[in-house]
Amino acid sequence: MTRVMSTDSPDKSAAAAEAKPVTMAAALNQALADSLAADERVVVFGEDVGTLGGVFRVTDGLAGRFGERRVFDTPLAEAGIVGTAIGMAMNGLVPVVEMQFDAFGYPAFEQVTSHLAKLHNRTRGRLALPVVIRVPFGGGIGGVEHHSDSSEAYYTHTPGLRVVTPGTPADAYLLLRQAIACPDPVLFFEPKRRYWSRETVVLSTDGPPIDRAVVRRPGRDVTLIAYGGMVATAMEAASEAVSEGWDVEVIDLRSLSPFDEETVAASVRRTGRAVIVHEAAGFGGYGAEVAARLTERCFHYLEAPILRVTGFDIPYPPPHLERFHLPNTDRILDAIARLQWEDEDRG
Amino acid sequence: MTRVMSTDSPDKSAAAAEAKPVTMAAALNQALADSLAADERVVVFGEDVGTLGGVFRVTDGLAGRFGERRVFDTPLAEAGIVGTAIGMAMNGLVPVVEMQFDAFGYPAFEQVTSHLAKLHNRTRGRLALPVVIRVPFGGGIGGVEHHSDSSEAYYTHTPGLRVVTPGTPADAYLLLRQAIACPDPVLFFEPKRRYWSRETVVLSTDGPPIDRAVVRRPGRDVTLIAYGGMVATAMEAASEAVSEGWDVEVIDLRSLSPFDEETVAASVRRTGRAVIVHEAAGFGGYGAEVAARLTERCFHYLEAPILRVTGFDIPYPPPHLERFHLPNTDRILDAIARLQWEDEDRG
Amino acid sequence: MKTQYARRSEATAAGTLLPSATPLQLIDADGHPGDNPGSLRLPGPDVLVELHRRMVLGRRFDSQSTALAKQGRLAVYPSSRGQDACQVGAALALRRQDWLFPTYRDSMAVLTRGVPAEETLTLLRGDWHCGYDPVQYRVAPQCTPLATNTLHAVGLGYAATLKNEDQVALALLGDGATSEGDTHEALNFAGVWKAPVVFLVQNNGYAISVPLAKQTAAPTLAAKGIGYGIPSLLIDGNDAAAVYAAVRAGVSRAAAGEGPTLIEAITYRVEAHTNADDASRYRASAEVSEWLSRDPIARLEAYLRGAGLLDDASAARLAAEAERLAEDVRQRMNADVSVDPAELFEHVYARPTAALERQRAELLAELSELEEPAL
Amino acid sequence: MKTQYARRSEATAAGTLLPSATPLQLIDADGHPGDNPGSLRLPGPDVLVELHRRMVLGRRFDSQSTALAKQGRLAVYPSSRGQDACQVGAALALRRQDWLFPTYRDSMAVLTRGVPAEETLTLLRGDWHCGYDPVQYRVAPQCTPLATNTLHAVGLGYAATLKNEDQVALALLGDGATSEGDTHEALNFAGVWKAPVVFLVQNNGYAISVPLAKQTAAPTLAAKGIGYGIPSLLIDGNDAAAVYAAVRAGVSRAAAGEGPTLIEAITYRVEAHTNADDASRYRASAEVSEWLSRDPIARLEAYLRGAGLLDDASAARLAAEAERLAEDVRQRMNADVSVDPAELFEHVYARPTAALERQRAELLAELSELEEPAL
Ligand SMILES: Cc1ncc(C[n+]2csc(CCOP(=O)(O)OP(=O)(O)O)c2C)c(N)n1
Ligand SMILES: Cc1ncc(C[n+]2csc(CCOP(=O)(O)OP(=O)(O)O)c2C)c(N)n1
Ligand SMILES: [Mg+2]
Ligand SMILES: [Mg+2]
Repeated sequence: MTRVMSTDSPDKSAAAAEAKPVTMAAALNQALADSLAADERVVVFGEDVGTLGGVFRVTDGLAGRFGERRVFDTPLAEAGIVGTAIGMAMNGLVPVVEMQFDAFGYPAFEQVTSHLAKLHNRTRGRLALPVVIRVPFGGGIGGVEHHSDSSEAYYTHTPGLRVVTPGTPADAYLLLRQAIACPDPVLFFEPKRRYWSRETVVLSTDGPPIDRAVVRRPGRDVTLIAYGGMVATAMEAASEAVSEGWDVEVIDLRSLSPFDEETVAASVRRTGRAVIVHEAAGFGGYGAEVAARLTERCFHYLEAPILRVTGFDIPYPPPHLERFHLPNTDRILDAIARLQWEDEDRG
Repeated sequence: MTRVMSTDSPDKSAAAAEAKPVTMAAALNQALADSLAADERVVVFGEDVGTLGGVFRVTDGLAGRFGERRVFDTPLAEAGIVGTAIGMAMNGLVPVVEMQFDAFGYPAFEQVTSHLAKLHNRTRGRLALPVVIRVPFGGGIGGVEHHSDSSEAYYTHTPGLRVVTPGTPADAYLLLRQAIACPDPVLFFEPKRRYWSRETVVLSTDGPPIDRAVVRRPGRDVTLIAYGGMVATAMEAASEAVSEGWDVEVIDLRSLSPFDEETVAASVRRTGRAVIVHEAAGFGGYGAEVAARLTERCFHYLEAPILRVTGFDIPYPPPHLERFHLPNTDRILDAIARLQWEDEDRG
Repeated sequence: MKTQYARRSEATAAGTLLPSATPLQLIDADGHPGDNPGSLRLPGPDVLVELHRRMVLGRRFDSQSTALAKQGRLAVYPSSRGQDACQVGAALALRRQDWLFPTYRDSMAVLTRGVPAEETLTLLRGDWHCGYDPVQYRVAPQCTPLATNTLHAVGLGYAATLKNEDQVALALLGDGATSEGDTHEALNFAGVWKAPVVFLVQNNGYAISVPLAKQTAAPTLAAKGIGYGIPSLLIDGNDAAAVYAAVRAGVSRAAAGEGPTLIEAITYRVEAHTNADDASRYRASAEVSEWLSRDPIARLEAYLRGAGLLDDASAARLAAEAERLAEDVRQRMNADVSVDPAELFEHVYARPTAALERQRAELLAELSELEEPAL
Repeated sequence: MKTQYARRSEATAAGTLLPSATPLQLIDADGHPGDNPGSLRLPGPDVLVELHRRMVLGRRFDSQSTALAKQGRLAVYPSSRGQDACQVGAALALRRQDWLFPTYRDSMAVLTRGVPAEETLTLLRGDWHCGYDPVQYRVAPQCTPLATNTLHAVGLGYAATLKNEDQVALALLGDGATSEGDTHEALNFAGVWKAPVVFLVQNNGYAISVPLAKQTAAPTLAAKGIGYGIPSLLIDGNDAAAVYAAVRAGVSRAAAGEGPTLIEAITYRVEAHTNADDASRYRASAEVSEWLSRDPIARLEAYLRGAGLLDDASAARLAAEAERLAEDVRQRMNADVSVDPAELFEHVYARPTAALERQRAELLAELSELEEPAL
């Protein structure tokens, strides 16, 4: 099954359009609308995504615009949603489904790991599974228990899945278009706390490919690696670091699996120091892979061990305590400070 | 809820007993029997664990000996098994349940992550969840698809769970007794390929605590870190390494979560080199955490980056191809060889 | 021998496992005796008076909580207004030793079971995940992952059977939750084990925005019972007497070793899903008004007044009691929460691991550096 | 308005959604017309002859495979001997455009659907996970994780509806698999979506060692249908004519837009669960013998001979055909498998990632170093 971006012309005209302030939620909504318009195989379904437009309004208006056969509510059952999406993909559709909150994707875990991730492989490539699972993830919105998990590491450890997550509204649009156009199954993690953050941009499918990290801020002293909701936090920390005399490079991974080793390792070889940031618990988290891999590839370039700034190794805390749990700029700066600068001459 | 080993006397008499050759499956069976006998709160249930005695015969004879109220078959539903185990634990029992094969634990993923791991925390410690989930894991037995997964990393990344795995028959007995006596929920991974391996020992509850790693073979040049089915492979590799001039220390982690940093880091600080081995896919696997953590703690002692010998980043292959996938002594020796020995003087 | 045919004789009697065609009712919307009581028997006057009292208190608690959520004093509040009869009838029908397994929506039931208001609201205020001691009240933590609590109820109930203890578990769930696999597995395990469990489905017509017709094609949710060999009841969920009687009957069956019962109670959520929801997006206000006319409190009040069990004076005393409760809730929730960051590491395991102790120390050091008080 | 009451009128007619009390049968164990055909109609002579032929071939294929597994030429083989009527009746009832969703046990059905024997056995020999092209044969990969395939069938069927294509999905599952949450969700989605799906439960009395009585307390598994608004049939699963007719009826309903059908076929697994299983641990040999006397092939053969549709000559020709098939299977399976280690990295993603290409190169380098041929 070959699938190309069939949206060149609208996007080119868009490029001429004026930049407007857009929230990440609106950018995602636009990406879904444009994908539905561009490819009639695309269907969007899940809990409350139809009439209501999703609890975060990411699917707002789509059922009205594209009709109940393209965008629809399902019974309340996540394994059911992913399992039927797999069957639909076997029959030529491109399902884009939603898990209402990250932790509510767990009931679908078997369908994701045993089938979605494996069917292409099991059938020697004869079946393509172009399914996208949208997962609002992470904390910072004062959600009560089970509403703020970061489960990306479960999926990045599962061969056969792609795992991506945008850090900005523009990238939310681009990455979701790319995820829907991708022949592989994609876990698409949406950082809830950034749904309402705005960026003034022209949404476009021009940009780095789905599996590329991008340098969001160049710097010489240390590489700060982030993704999803932590990209903005990392950018802030980088700004604050200036006054401490550190010139921080910030990398937005975008694609967690596959990992863009080339881009990230090149940066770390240049800076000799790196810090990875994520909200999920540190132990066995995604940052472990990044640290282990980069250490292996860049060992002799490293001035200090690669450090991780992550959530604690605890269940996600209740709203009144989450601020103690979440990585913030202070913790990032503190980690940077611990990167053994003593012998360094940094101008 | 305080729970002590209430088996001192039988074990002490056992210590006087003669060592006999015992398979890991038999050792596990004995551990279940002794736990059932020692603590009337213990119940054993799952698919085919009663009348049949389990597809690997680990529960053989227990239903007959302890009766249908202590050891019983359930309907075929893994979320049901774990979910009801949670309810039983809330009511004072100590359930020991079986997931028939590793991949068939996935349907229970939500119950494990959202409840089993969290209920103690959610209730401020008022509920204890002394549930043990036995999971036959790993490959090497020629199983067709879905029968050879290694899913430990999903659970080690989940705070609130303990994850342990034995490498020898004696430790299978000890660790399972400890897991059942432990007030925390424990994922107990049983390396299928070692079910029939024998050791001549007296089974006993004397030994290192549940959360301690052990040095299975002391050595000076490099630390080889393994667990479960790979412990025997690591021991073999260590023997073979002698002829190459390497004195290899082998650590059997036993407890994957919590990780016994003290024991392992002490070894790595001594040797300056380390290799981690596991069957699971490397990317985001448990070895990533071990490598990242040890690098952070032992950075200035390291002569080379910590290397990982793991399964490839692919779905577990079919029987005729698994030998290409599984870590073996050659790959371990090859990794050791890549630990930048050039400048070293090793006697 | 013919294993699969073993129950075929019962199959002919399958009809006995089906619910009635229309909901059973003891007191109708006008406060008169319902004309379809089925096997249910009207509870005694004391119980009826107490059902009414607890509904009035519960309703006031609920409206106060809704207000507090709007004011930002609670992180979120899922109201059970309109479902008062289910909440109160179910909780009161339990005996001391029985367990309640509530969802996020069932705060009124938790309160009625005896959990203090402040502890009931801990979760929704956001200080901790569960504010009460489940064992003390025999109330499981309010459950958010849908349907998962049904399995816990079955396990807890079956544990009682295994221990030869007389204890029944009541699992609350919504119409939406019946679609989850866990509900199926719970009903199935309960049926096979003859576990002492009562399943009460509060069918309030919606799962957030999704109406029942998109949730199931079954004639009734109660009709699912036969698929598990579980007898079922379809009842009017706005009739507190019917809810009480049905749950009581289920508890009695269970206690007598006759196994589980499935009850579907037809009711309605009058408020939006939570304070964060905009219900006008998916339902007409006329529908809400219609349901308001079937108010569970009004009908029981009418009945009690007709039977001489309530008068203006006792109604006024009750109203005053409700106001005192509301005032107490307001005061407690308006007080600033004191949380202890060190507690984050406390209950992950029975004893904190070395790693968690290190993390706690790091956090505390960080906080003292920031010269920010730890509370 | 009263959303929840919408289907109450149907509830009175609920009886129509229940299966018959005893299994429908077109041809009885002695080869005579069954006395409880219900709504099923006997297929024409051509179909009956073909059902018989395919069962004879299927049975031979199955016994050959069992032998090969014992000889270690297959990694494992789960026999469907005894369930031949279900396997063949179901597969033949499908139209060209329809899809079959088999489990690990349904190799006979896969073969009958037209997949070459060698491709059918790829999974069980252990060369690859699925040896055939699912799209070419419209046969999903044989599914091991129980019940998961039911959801795929519903999705595939509903996709056909969405695309306005006439295509029906047949999901095969066992009695044990009905306990899994996925089965529930599949039946529910199918009911709500009126998806063109037929669910055929082969109730062979056991899930490995666990007998039906420990699996469910339902009067019949077919009785689950009403809980999803799905009409159901209880049939004699050793009667190939009944299986064919029932599945055909389900396919016709689905194709006509009337939605899903649930069929429970009562049958028996004559062999152990797989070659690795010891069935004597959990069932009496008398039980097996009794079921052998209800052999699906013998009864259809008796019927055909009675009807003049089969004679010694045609039976002998068929036996010879079956032997040729067995011989072919033997030869192919006794040939040594050639596998390509490089393929490990081939189909993980549409195109191998850089990391996978590196891993492939490493493996190939390692193999060439070992001077071990790559095959
Ligand atoms: C497993 C899971 N999936 C999704 C959600 C998100 N969610 C919360 S409430 C709700 C609707 C529940 O409907 P119902 O069961 O009818 O209960 P009600 O809210 O009407 O009381 C959904 C989808 C959840 N809490 N758990
Ligand atoms: C999700 C899952 N759990 C457990 C298993 C292990 N297992 C394989 S077959 C089987 C029994 C299946 O019984 P049934 O559904 O009746 O089918 P049958 O084997 O009788 O055809 C079990 C428990 C599995 N394959 N998948
Ligand atoms: Mg509801
Ligand atoms: Mg079976």
